[in-house]
Amino acid sequence: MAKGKPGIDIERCKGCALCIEACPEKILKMSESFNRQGQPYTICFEPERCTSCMSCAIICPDSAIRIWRYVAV
Amino acid sequence: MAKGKPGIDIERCKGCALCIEACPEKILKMSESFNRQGQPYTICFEPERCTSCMSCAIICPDSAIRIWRYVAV
Amino acid sequence: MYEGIIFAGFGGQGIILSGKLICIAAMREGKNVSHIPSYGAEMRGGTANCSVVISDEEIASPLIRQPSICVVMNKPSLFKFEESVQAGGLLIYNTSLIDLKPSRDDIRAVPVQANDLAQEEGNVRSANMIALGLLLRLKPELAALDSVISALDEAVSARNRSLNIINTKSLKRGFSLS
Amino acid sequence: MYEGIIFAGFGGQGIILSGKLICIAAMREGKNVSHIPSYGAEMRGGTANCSVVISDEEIASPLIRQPSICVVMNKPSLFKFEESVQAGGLLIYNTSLIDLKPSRDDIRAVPVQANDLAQEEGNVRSANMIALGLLLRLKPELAALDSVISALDEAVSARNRSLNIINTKSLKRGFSLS
Amino acid sequence: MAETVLMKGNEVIGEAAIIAGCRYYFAYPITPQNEIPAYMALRLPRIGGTFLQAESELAAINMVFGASAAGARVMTSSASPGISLKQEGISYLSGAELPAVVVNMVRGGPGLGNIAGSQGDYFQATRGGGHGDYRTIVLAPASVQELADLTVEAFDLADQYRMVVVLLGDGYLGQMSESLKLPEPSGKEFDKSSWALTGASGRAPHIVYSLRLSPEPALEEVNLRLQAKYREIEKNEVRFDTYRSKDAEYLLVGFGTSARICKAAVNILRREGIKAGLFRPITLWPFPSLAIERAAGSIKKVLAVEMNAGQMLEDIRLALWTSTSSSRNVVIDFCGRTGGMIPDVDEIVERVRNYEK
Amino acid sequence: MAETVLMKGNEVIGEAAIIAGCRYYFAYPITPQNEIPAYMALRLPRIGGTFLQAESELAAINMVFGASAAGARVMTSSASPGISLKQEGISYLSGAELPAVVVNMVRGGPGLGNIAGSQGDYFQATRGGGHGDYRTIVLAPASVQELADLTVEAFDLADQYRMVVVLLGDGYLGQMSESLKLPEPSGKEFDKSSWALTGASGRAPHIVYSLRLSPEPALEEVNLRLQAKYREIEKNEVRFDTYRSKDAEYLLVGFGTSARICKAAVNILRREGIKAGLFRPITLWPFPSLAIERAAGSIKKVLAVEMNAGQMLEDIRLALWTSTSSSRNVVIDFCGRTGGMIPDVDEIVERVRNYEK
Amino acid sequence: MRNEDADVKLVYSMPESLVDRPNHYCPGCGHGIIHKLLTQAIDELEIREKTIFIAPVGCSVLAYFYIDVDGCEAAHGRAPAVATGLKRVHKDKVIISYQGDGDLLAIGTAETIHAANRGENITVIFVNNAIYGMTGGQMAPTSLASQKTKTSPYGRDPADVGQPIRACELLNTLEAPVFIERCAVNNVKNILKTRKAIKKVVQNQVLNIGYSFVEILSMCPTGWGMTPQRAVEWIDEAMIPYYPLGNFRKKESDHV
Amino acid sequence: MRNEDADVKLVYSMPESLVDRPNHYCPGCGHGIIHKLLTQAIDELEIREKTIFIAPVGCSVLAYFYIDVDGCEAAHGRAPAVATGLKRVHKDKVIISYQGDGDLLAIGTAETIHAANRGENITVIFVNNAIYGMTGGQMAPTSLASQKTKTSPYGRDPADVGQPIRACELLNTLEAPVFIERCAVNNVKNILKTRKAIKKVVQNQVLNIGYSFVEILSMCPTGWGMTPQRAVEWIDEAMIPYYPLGNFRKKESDHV
Ligand SMILES: Cc1ncc(C[n+]2csc(CCOP(=O)(O)OP(=O)(O)O)c2C)c(N)n1
Ligand SMILES: Cc1ncc(C[n+]2csc(CCOP(=O)(O)OP(=O)(O)O)c2C)c(N)n1
Ligand code: SF4
Ligand code: SF4
Ligand code: SF4
Ligand code: SF4
Ligand code: SF4
Ligand code: SF4
Ligand SMILES: [Mg+2]
Ligand SMILES: [Mg+2]
Repeated sequence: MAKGKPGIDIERCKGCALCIEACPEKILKMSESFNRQGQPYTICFEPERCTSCMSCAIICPDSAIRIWRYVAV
Repeated sequence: MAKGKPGIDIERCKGCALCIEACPEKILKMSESFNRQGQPYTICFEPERCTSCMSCAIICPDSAIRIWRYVAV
Repeated sequence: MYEGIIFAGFGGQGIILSGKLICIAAMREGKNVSHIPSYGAEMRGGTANCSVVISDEEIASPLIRQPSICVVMNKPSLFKFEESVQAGGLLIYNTSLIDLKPSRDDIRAVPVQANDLAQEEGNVRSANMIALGLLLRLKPELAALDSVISALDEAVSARNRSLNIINTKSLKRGFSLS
Repeated sequence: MYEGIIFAGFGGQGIILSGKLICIAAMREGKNVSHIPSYGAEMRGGTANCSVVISDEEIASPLIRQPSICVVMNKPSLFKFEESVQAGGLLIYNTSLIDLKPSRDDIRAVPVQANDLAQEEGNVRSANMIALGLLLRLKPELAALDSVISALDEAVSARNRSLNIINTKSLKRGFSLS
Repeated sequence: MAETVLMKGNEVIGEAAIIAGCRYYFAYPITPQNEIPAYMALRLPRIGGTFLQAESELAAINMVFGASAAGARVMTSSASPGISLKQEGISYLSGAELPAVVVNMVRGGPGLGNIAGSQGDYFQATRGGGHGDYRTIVLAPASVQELADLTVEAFDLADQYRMVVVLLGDGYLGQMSESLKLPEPSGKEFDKSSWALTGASGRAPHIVYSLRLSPEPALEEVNLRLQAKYREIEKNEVRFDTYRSKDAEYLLVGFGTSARICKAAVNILRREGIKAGLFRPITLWPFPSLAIERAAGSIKKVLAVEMNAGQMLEDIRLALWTSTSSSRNVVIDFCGRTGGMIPDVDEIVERVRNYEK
Repeated sequence: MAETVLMKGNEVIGEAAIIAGCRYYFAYPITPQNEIPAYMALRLPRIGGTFLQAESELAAINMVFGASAAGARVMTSSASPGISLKQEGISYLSGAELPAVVVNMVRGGPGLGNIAGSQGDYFQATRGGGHGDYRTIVLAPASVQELADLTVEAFDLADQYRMVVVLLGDGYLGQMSESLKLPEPSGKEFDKSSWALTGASGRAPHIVYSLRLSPEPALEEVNLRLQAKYREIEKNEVRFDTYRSKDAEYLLVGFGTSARICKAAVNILRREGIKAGLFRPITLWPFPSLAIERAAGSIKKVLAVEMNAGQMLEDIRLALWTSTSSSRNVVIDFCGRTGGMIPDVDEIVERVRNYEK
Repeated sequence: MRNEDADVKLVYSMPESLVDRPNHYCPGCGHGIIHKLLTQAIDELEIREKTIFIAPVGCSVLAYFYIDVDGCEAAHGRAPAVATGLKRVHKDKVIISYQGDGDLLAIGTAETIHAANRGENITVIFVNNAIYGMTGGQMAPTSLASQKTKTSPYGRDPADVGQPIRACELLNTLEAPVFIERCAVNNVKNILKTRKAIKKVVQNQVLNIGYSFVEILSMCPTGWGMTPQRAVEWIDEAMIPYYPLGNFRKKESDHV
Repeated sequence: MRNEDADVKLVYSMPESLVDRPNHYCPGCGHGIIHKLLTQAIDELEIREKTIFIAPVGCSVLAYFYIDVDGCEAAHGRAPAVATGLKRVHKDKVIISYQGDGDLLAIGTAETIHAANRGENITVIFVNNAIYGMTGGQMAPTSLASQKTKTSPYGRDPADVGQPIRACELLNTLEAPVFIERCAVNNVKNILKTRKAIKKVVQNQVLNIGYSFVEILSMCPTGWGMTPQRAVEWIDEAMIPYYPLGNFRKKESDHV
């Protein structure tokens, strides 16, 4: 059950892949297409497994990731 | 009995009196007259007591003192 | 002959290399050449371009305001340089990364799927060679294909020289287009 | 009135102070004054001198090539400045430290046993005041003795102000010579 | 009215800066201007100001940069070698359009040279010893009184035009004591709130910088603005003095200490009936080109007198040799001494006497 | 005969220095000349030379001082802000009469400015940005070939006159690649045994210094010697180039990259039948004043073209407006771009076309 | 699986004081991470309106465009002197000097040491990426032994040019600094520690405690000629062994 | 009483490499003593003909006139850079950089640290007299807390300008230096120790061992406003407690 999800701004992303390494769940990977700056970017391929641990966001040098957490209402 | 003697170049001497302090035998003192630079200078008033320890010469910033030692022939 | 050529694209697309290669080749063939990379206002990660002049005469100014030839490898470069091409000039543009057509009709605009073809030849990084090969085909007076190929080893740094086999293939592939 | 005065001696003889004192006194009396110490080529432990101009008119140049008055407190200063004194000028020289006579006969040379007299007044360091007192006596138009005495507290640094009693005495003593 | 006091030139600079409201002073010692830091060290802490002996001239000029960016009136002082070290910083101040007063009590050069007074840094001060197309206003006092007055004025000019003002003295001026009346503060106020760094509270951030990377013409725009400002200053801020120049046939031109010597020479020459006069630039940049051209109208010969190998001489030539100049038949002679030597009154007089022959 | 090669300007400077026998190079990185240190770092260690990245430009110029005092051929390079930092050192080298080659690949200023090519440091280079009355020979190459040739020559001139030679390029020249033939060493030899520091073995000690405290005129004597040397250089070492100037009515004057633009403009104008020509100073100091005056004989109008706000312009004025000049009716126009911008060929052409009207 | 009954809360986003504009740094560059940490600290301490940020000459030369506070440029190496000038005027403002290794430890050595020695009440953030990033990868005073750079193409030779300089250890010989720590931003754990240290060095100034210094080992994939992934490893493998992480000094003020 | 049968032997006289000309130093100035010690070392090591001496800008600016070897000037603070240039050209010569505290620790901080860090094979003689002597007595980086100088007329205030900097301790954080010692010349015992240290720092270079540094606490009676006698006492009472004498580093080369 997903605890949260990363929100990736693909136009900000520069494709450094630091977030991919940092994600403990290994649910991020590089896109095959390019963004407007001509860079590949990170995508989350299994958002359900996201624990909203924020690791990816913390390491992102380009502030391209926000983290959302699901909280019971 | 004198073991040696200081040779003071009174024209080089600037009258700082460091040698006077340094002499363990306390046989140096400041002149009352002035040298050509208008400075008082060191004189040795009891050369007989000189041990040729070289202290005065070692500390003299102006290399104004040489030390002679008497050696048996 | 006097041609003012601008090669333009991303940093990393081998833009400067294209310019150097054609300069060396043309120089070996006895022409006067000059090459000047843009390095001015741009910061890291920006676009790259270089100005190449190839001329039978001594080159007065190495700077080019209105290129007679322009090779653009990405979209920002198309935006930046299309306007400046001389009327009647040549514009080669990389349709692998440019999804629109040049708007001018007073120039000759030649599309080339440089990245895709380069990929086919073995490495997308040789896209610049595809475009350069095509240029040599369209403007044979600049330099002979062989001259450019033999310039490869001189111009490419030791570290990247292993790529020259693919570079050569790509140059030929580009040259074979029409 | 226009007088160009040079005070000269060892560093430590209060040469600069003499100059400052007479400047302040003359200024208070409404004259134009300038004072400039030599600081140029000399290194530590060398001679000191200063140039003082006292004038009824605005002072064009504060520099003095040919002083009308020269006060020399030691031998090197005599050697250095005797030549430059204007014909008809005044030379005061400190015989406590100068064991020869000035050689020129076209100037007025006045000896003063400044160190000895200062010693008598209580401190050899006020030798400069002896000489200055004498100068005021010989050239009363420069400034009044009283003006100089009242300038003492202004010109002497706090640290040395205790000496001013002896300085005053010495000025008077110098002024009383003839 | 202020009392007449006897003060040493260097100390007067310090006191006048304080009068002008300068409370920040950063410098590194160097002869012949050490009385300035000593004076500021004594005075500033007592009036809530900051005296800080920097670790070097470089540090000093960059502390000035910081304090000026903060909106303060700030000064530094040095002498020739130390001023050379400040050139990068002066260029940065100029590029960032920050006001600052830089005092140079010039000494004999080049290199370590000596500590006597000199005017050998004229080119450096007027042509920008640092990199790029900037100018500094250069004020050249010739008396202790003027040192005081121009120091106060320097701060106003710096703030008004947001630029560096150089007070170009020489060793002699700094060591010299003369009677003077200390000036009053000008009372002028300058609003720095649109650019000074005070914390972005209730407004958009201010940024003080000289880097202009993109778009491409950004740096050129700065330069055009600077050049326009310089043209304005050339129009409005020229200062000079003349002495018996109205009917003069021979015009001596000198600034600072040299001008004093010239004045003495003029007096002597006039006594001999020779029509000599003095033109004394007070602003070395902007150079009083028009004024000197006008002054040179009836002149037969101009003699530039400097304590250098002939630097202001170029500005005189540029002024008198303009292609539209009516005065271009004027011959310009030069008399200079270098290495801390002072031109000789007699030599100047003799030179001019010879013009008569 | 040397082969024709394609090389980048900055690398050519390095290679030419090595050809000239330079084995010591001290510098601090700065754009747009970083290819010089990179090249030297690669080459010098392999041929027994020393490449040392200094901790700053100040350290670099003083390492140059040491190596030069030791008798070696030595070079440093930088760009505008870094050159400002070297001004004290250059003044010291000049005062001590030490030979050295200083390369300035000028960038846009003032301040941090940008990294595009500029000619904004002309005043600094030709008037001495440092303190005191010194001059440096200033060479202004306009092509990669000339970069090579003048670099070799710079070392000879430095040794011959025992002084600093500045190679004044600009960012564009350094980044540009052109074909060239690498020069041969000149073969000239200079005996430094009378002054270089090599240990006082069998001779009296040598002392390399610029301090001249006493006797009083010691420093002036140095200055007089320097000035005499400068006059000699003004007589013997002027270099310039002309292009289609013989019958020209309009004379463009430019150096370095600007001169290349001018040349293109001349070609266009001539094609239109307009008699334009180019005068290109190669030595900026000594400035080819006489040559330009001569060249301006039949000229109607001179157009100075610079990548600055008009600095060489002053030298042109000084040259053409001399009071004895026959050419003083020549109007001198100016076309300059600042902040790393390059004057436009079309703009120049247009300007000259308008002269015809 | 998405819980449809849950609410969504934003738990991580851009700090308020970080300007929402793409930065010019290369992919994987540590500067971007450090900017984030600094702006987080500014937000948390609520000092955006009284902070003056000094950008050095180096890749971070434009950092004032990313940090939403009053900003100032400093000539290469002179940021501590500029900071001194600013702080002496504005004793109540928070002056932050952000510097690279070339800037702080080569050309700016004297300014660095003297500002620290005076105990200027400023914050110094030292980004040690063992290279001159901005000028294209020359040897820095902190480049490691045998590291290849544009100006040490055969690898840095300590016998010729010395060992890399350790800033924290050097400054730790001085009396005045109140806080000296070395951190890294090559992984999340280290980033979180760096975040604390940055907050501390800023807070110290707010509390008037004194000169506070943090050194941050930071990736320069471009200058090192490595992928960002390799770069983070290289910090662990090569840099940290020579530049040990940890606190060197921590003086607390009496009134804290 | 003089023994008439004895011969007279000169046991102490001016070193041969010391030029027989009166120096310009003030009475009681430490520079003169240090010049003697240095020239003694040059004599003993027989290197007069291969020594190049660098005088700094400071009271010892003319020292090259007193030491009978090839001499060189350096701009204020830049002696280590000049030494580097000289040494890189003449690897077989002995390069001696003689510097004051303003020169070495203020304006020249960067050059000092970097030459030391590179391990330039040079000798640095550092004369710490806690004052700017030449310029008339301004505060030096080594002036003591509450010491009154021309630019600290109310006494050096460490809270404002920091504590005096200790050069030996600072350099001791660097890897390359092979010898670092602090001595004094305020009495005969200390002078004899200084003599040994000076010989050592010169000898190290002759033997190619590496960067060697000696700091010498030295009297400046003029700058301190004291008699020479008071000055020697002040070194014991005030300076040595803050600047402890002793060796900080002594690496011996393998081949010695
Ligand atoms: C006086 C001066 N010298 C040199 C330069 C060129 N320069 C710009 S940034 C830089 C070094 C950058 O390295 P660093 O400080 O480590 O910052 P980084 O780019 O690695 O973050 C240099 C040498 C300059 N701008 N000014
Ligand atoms: C660039 C520069 N700045 C300042 C000076 C002035 N100056 C000469 S010597 C000196 C300091 C002398 O102090 P120190 O190095 O301690 O030597 P000391 O005289 O005490 O032996 C200074 C600041 C200078 N000559 N050059
Ligand atoms: S928040 Fe954590 S789990 Fe979710 S994508 Fe990011 S790193 Fe992976
Ligand atoms: S860390 Fe940021 S910039 Fe890098 S790949 Fe991930 S989202 Fe993109
Ligand atoms: S040698 Fe010794 S005993 Fe003799 S005078 Fe000198 S100090 Fe005194
Ligand atoms: S130590 Fe030397 S200079 Fe001083 S008083 Fe003695 S002899 Fe004279
Ligand atoms: S060069 Fe290095 S420090 Fe500079 S932006 Fe790129 S990765 Fe960052
Ligand atoms: S001022 Fe001090 S250091 Fe200089 S000579 Fe005099 S006593 Fe020696
Ligand atoms: Mg770095
Ligand atoms: Mg000292």
